Amino acid sequence: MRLIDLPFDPAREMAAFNAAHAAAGGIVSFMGQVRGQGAELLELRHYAPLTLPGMSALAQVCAARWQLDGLLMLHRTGRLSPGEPIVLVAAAAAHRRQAFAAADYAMDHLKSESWFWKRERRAGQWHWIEPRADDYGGLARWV
Amino acid sequence: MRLIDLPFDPAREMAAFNAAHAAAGGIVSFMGQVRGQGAELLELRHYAPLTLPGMSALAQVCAARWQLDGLLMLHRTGRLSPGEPIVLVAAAAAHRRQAFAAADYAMDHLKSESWFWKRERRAGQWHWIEPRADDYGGLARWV
Amino acid sequence: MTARLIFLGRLEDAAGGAERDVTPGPLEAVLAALAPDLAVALLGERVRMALNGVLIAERGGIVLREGDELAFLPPVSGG
Amino acid sequence: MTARLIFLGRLEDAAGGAERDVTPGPLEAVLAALAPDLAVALLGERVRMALNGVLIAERGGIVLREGDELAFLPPVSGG
Repeated sequence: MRLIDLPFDPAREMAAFNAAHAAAGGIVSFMGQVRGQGAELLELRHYAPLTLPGMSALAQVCAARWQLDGLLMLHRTGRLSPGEPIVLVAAAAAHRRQAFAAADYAMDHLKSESWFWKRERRAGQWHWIEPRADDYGGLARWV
Repeated sequence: MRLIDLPFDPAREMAAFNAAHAAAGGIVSFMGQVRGQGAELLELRHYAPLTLPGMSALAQVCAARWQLDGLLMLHRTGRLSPGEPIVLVAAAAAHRRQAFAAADYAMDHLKSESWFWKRERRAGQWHWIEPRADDYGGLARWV
Repeated sequence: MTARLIFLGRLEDAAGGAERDVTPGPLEAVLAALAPDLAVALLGERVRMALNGVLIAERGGIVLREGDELAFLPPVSGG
Repeated sequence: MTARLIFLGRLEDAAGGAERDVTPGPLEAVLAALAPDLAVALLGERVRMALNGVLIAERGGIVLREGDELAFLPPVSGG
């Protein structure tokens, strides 16, 4: 579980995670990256006193809810260009269903409950991005 | 969509897939590998006249059912040692929910509808592996 | 003049090999020429058949011609 | 003798900066000393607060002491 303020290579992170969990039956990963759509830059701001404890709490919930061999959560902060990876979540488990559910759950909660604020620069102007309705819709699936 | 009879490197495959889909919002992957559990070797047999058309049909269903930027299905055949990757499925999509669903669906159907038979060698003896009940359970979710 | 039977999965053990050449003709006649245990295993409820790479929906009326390949497919155990 | 307010997300634009030092005291007094538009934005229904890194469940009765850090958190837009 890490926050990083420099670009990362998802394939290299996954190679390390796979190597650390060679005994797991299956590994599910999600990698989210900056979509182009006209924005020049995306900035991810966070509030450090809440962000890391929040991600730790989420990891603990995942570990308690599913039988996992390992869980990786990696989130970028700072300024990102289109195509750069923002987030990488990976779950290793003996059973495929558990790995899928844990990765899906972790992403739903990272998206809507973690302490990140995004703004994007279009034509030289910064605009804050409001949460989307379907971020909340995802959470309702887990109640 | 490929069947390969030699070991593959999932991280390298994912690096190539990620690079080919830099404009997708998210990429979900599942990697399944041989669990140890006392077996020395796993052998995956298939019937070529059915296997590849079956995987093609599954890929077409996924492409029709979800809005995907790309779909990767890679399946090993032949003899594998514990820890070796068996299967890699990856789905790239603008929307995370679509990528998760397509990868999950592809794995459920690869596991239970594709034409692979597995046997494992324990203490020098080969044993065929029967399908598990929960492989069928997975399919019921998609009806 | 031969046709070929293909045995997948555990049926390979029952047949003592992955394939066997047989004399063409109606499927009933082909099966009757095999060991009874093997014929019973091939006709198991969950065993499907593919004729020249095409899955068969109905078991009745199959006649093997010269060069035909009939595969017997037990339930798969997947990836 | 100062306490610090932290403005996240779009509240940073409303405040004209990411943080501001204020005179300690009851939250009502601290807010009253700000521009009215900013005070209204900070008290928005969906804005949460964290005092020294701990989320606050109730808004009533907050008194800022010297060295305290009070963060205003609008809805997040996630990863």
